[in-house]
Amino acid sequence: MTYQVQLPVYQGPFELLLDLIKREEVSIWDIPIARITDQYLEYLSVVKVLDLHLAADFLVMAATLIQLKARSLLPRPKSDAEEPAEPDPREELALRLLDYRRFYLASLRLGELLVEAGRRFPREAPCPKLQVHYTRPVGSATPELLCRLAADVLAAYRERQEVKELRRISIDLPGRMRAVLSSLAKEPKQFADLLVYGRSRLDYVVTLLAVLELARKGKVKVRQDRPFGVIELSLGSGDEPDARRTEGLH
Amino acid sequence: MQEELKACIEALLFAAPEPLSEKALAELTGASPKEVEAALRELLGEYQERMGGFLLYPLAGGWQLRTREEFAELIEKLHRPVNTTGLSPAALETLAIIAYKQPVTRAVMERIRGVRVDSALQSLLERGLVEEVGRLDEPGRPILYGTTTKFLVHLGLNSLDDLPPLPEEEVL
Amino acid sequence: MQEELKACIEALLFAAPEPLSEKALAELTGASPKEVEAALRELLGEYQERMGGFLLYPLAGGWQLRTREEFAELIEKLHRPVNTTGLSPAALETLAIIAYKQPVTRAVMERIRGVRVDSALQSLLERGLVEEVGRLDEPGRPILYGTTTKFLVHLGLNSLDDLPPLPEEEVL
Repeated sequence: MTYQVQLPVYQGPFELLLDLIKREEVSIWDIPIARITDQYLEYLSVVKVLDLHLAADFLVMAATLIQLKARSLLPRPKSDAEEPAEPDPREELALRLLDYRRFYLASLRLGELLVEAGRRFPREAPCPKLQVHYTRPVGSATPELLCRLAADVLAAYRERQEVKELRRISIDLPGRMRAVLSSLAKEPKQFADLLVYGRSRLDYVVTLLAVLELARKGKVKVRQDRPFGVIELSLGSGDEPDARRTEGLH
Repeated sequence: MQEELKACIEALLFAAPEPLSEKALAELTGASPKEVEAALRELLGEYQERMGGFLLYPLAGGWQLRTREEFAELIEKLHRPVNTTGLSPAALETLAIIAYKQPVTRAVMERIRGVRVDSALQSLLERGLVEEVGRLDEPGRPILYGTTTKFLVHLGLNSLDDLPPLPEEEVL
Repeated sequence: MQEELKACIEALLFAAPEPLSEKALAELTGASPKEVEAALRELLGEYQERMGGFLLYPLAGGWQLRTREEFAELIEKLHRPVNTTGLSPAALETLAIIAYKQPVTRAVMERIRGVRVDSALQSLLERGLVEEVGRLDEPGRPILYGTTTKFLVHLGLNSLDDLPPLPEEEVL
């Protein structure tokens, strides 16, 4: 048996977050991360986001929130007075939310203006003999300028084609496994650190698969203290990773 | 009431792309044909009296607002603006692609530029710098575009052979 | 003379497909900017007084004759495609960012909205509300977008300065 629930539609993760914060009646500067994260994930689990791109964008925010939540649950390391305080990620999130909200509000006003102005109609009868004569139709353009533009545009096109090719190659698991090992060889990391913001979902998936495969082979140790907690990664006691060997050669 | 109906009719005549019949005006305003006729007659008289920029003319079984004949030359000037504005960056890029890859379809231009070229192409067509030169023998028979004589004239070129050559590697 | 100039200006405004600036009106009629301004002021007053079907509105740095708002529903009956201005909330949000931060790259829009803007941007480009205005001098030379004159006209604005002020970054 399923319940039909009327869910509001959000244009993006920020709109959803702002709505949750408003409903909780809390300050944007003091977001109860744990509670808001749970509600955010709950919304995502109930609603089916059909647009795959949009779904990915919602998930990226979910990952950020989970990271924040984990951080808020962990005991804070004693801060060394000497060390400069690292930027509070909660504050950064609040700033981005506020910035988004300004444009969100402005967009509502622009929508009203469009409707208001749309109520006044210009004449639409086609004017007889409507033939525009441009005295200088190309402006100050020269053949040389056109040549340069064509060369630039075609070069950019060629690069895009090449990038497409590269992408296809870069999604190889062994390559990503080597990259993960060489990254961990420097120092242990959190799983989230391996995910570069803005990359494709496929990229995230490949990273996840690489970590799982390495864990299976015992080359990487994975630790998570609690559900949704931070996933800590470090080099395993298994085979010596390639990355180290090559580093040793230098 | 009569004033209100006159304003309604004037708004409709003003906005309509074609002459409107009395029947259509009656339907749109909900007034009776008699009322519409009376309102139109009053409007005709008013426009004659004030001698503004336009008058009401009977046309194709309907009525249309049109500028007075005396202003024909003035309005022609309007459509012949001394337009010295250059092309937008988007239009210039599109023109460059057409110049070097003609005859070329819109799809190819969009693939190369990575964005739609509708408005850029439109502005080039309006300026008479490019034109349709045929159709590709493919499903959908897409239009092929090429540059015009006007293009050559305005760029000071004798023929397309006088275009500066592209660097080697960009000759796809 | 003044009456004749008023009629000329009315004819031009009536026939022009877009708002006309006072400068353009002066050039077209051969009158001085002062005379044009005075004639426009008189026309404005006359239209207000007679309360016909249309009024004179300042738009995009010029002037345009448009039907009075009260007749919107009536004229919608006339135009078969009822509403073509319905932008999606996503497109409106993107439009707001472009309007207030122009010239602006797609990356900045996506950073502020937290989502991809491809389809929203595409629909704004197709409607001619925004356009490419150049490229940023950075790796990849990303395209910069800005609003068009059509944007001003469709929002009933005289210039970008007339945009409602962007809300302050106040605390929720």
